[in-house]
Amino acid sequence: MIWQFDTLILLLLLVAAVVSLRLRDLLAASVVFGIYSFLMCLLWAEMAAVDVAFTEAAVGAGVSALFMIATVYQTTRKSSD
Amino acid sequence: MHFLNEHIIPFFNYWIYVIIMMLGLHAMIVKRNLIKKLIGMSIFSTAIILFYVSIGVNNGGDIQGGKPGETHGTIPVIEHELALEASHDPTKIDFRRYANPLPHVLMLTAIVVGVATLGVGLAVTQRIYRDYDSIEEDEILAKIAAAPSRQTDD
Amino acid sequence: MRFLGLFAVLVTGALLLYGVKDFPHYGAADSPANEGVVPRYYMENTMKDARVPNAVTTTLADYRGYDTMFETSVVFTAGVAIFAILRVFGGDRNRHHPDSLRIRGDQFRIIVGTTSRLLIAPIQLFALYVLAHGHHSPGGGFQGGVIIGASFLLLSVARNLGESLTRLPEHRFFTLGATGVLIYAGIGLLCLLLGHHFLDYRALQHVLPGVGPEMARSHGILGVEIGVAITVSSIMFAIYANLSTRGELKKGL
Amino acid sequence: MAYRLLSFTLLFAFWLILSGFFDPFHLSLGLVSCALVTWWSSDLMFESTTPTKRLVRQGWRLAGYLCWLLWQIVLSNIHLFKLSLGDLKEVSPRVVKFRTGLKSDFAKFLLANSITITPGTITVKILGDVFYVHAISAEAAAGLDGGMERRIAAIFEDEHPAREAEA
Repeated sequence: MIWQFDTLILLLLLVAAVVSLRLRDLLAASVVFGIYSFLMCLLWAEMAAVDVAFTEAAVGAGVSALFMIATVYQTTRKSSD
Repeated sequence: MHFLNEHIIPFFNYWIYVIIMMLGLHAMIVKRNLIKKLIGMSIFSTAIILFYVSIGVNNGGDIQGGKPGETHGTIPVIEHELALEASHDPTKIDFRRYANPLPHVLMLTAIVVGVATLGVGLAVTQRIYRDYDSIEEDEILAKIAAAPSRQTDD
Repeated sequence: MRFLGLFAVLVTGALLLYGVKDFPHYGAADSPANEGVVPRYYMENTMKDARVPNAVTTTLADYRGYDTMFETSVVFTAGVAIFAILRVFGGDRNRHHPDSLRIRGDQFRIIVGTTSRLLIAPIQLFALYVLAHGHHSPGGGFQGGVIIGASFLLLSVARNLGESLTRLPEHRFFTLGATGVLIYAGIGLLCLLLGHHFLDYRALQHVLPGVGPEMARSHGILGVEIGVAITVSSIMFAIYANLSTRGELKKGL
Repeated sequence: MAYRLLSFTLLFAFWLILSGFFDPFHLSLGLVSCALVTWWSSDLMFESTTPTKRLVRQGWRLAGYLCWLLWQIVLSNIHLFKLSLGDLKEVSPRVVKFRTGLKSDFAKFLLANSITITPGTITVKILGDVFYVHAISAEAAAGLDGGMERRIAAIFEDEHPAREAEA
């Protein structure tokens, strides 16, 4: 375990989660959520869970962010909180 | 300081997982926007998946000749040279050199099911927007209160 | 409500953090989860039982085949649920887009469109590679299926939804989704008919010529993963197609 | 048919590079996979209807062009390196607008990506025949004098460069 690397990614993960929940622009929130998923994928690769990291890279960072963007496009972009 | 050394620093990872999970749960309960609630749900579920995967991490203990925490269990794929021998003699494999494959399997399927669940949630959101023209919880509740008959039509 | 929610979250978090102090240290090799007999068996016997070096694949499709079978049907059910919730036939009554998101002109068609057009085939081949080499390297049915689905998603984002719908039409979504689950369950049932337990792929040595029980398990795993990939890829595209058009399947993003 | 064969061959080469297993089982899996991908999306790889012979000739010239492009990238890297170490007054970002004579989408795509991959210049957008290119300095902008376009036009026989700088 490279704990410095681990800690850095964990802190960035916290920042990404907070930013994605605080943003009032839902499109930006979806994109930041994609960043959050990508950081998660890095963390799993670092934990030797390569299969999980691979799945998350395909699903979390790619597909689920796209699903959210599609929904934001079809509904509204503004959020009250 | 003693408390910090004893209870927080060794469990630093777990503290962050719990904090991320709390963020997600808080968003699910408090946020009024439905898409924000779904982002909260995804953050909540990935925090739990992260916790599970971290349980499978294996530092190898003393086996590789280093102190715990200095070495790293490798990915759960058996090396090519070892594989042929291991197909006849399973004891050739030292299972502590590898990360635990079981949490990986369970969480791998959980991720794919999670995105399917997220899709269903987003579909419900779009359906609500089609009927009520809003994805804010309080506005929807106000509209339902103003016109009770809307619940039954369509 | 806000205060109550915060209070509930803080109480839950405090309880969990209180429980954290009893956990094994991060990465401890002698933690109950890593010391147990189950990971040991999976790791040591994956080569002997199925000739698959990747223990995750063996565990996913063989040792814990039931789990994966029902996860696949959960994905299929999610696709059906989205169809039931969102799909409309004929136009939507009050359709309007927020102006801030409307894409004007097609100045990105040449660069983005051409690049993704050239990339689709390699992406799909990579997905099939991931699927076929799940035994030896990270990968397998879920990853391969999601990447095939993502290649259709890329085509519908970069060009338009209609183009990918001509390649994978709507009436195929659920045919393919059900086919994948049926391949999985069918292989299990075949084992049952050949006199073994459900999903005990050793039975396949009676139908596959010239393979021993170990290779029969290996091929059984591959067959099951193909089923998973078919379901996951078609349902991913079905979900996107419904979400991006609000159930109309007409214009897309 | 010839297109399908060509894309099948390319895909199978890609498979061999990825796979690294050359036993009959994995090779047959590769054949099946390449056949499937060819069936699904080979029409996306080659959209035009150029005769195959000409296509091979174009591919050959394209390889030559890519070598030239690599050399250009080295040159502009050196330029950018000097720029970043030298006087900052020489950095003068600007958007250059020019009209291209290239007709097909693929040629325009090649030109746009060649401009982007060369350090110092980025294709911002293409509107019809008009390219909007962001350049970091006067020299980088001067590099967009049409040499690249002429070479691309030379790859494809039915293309003609014609340009008039506008601003």
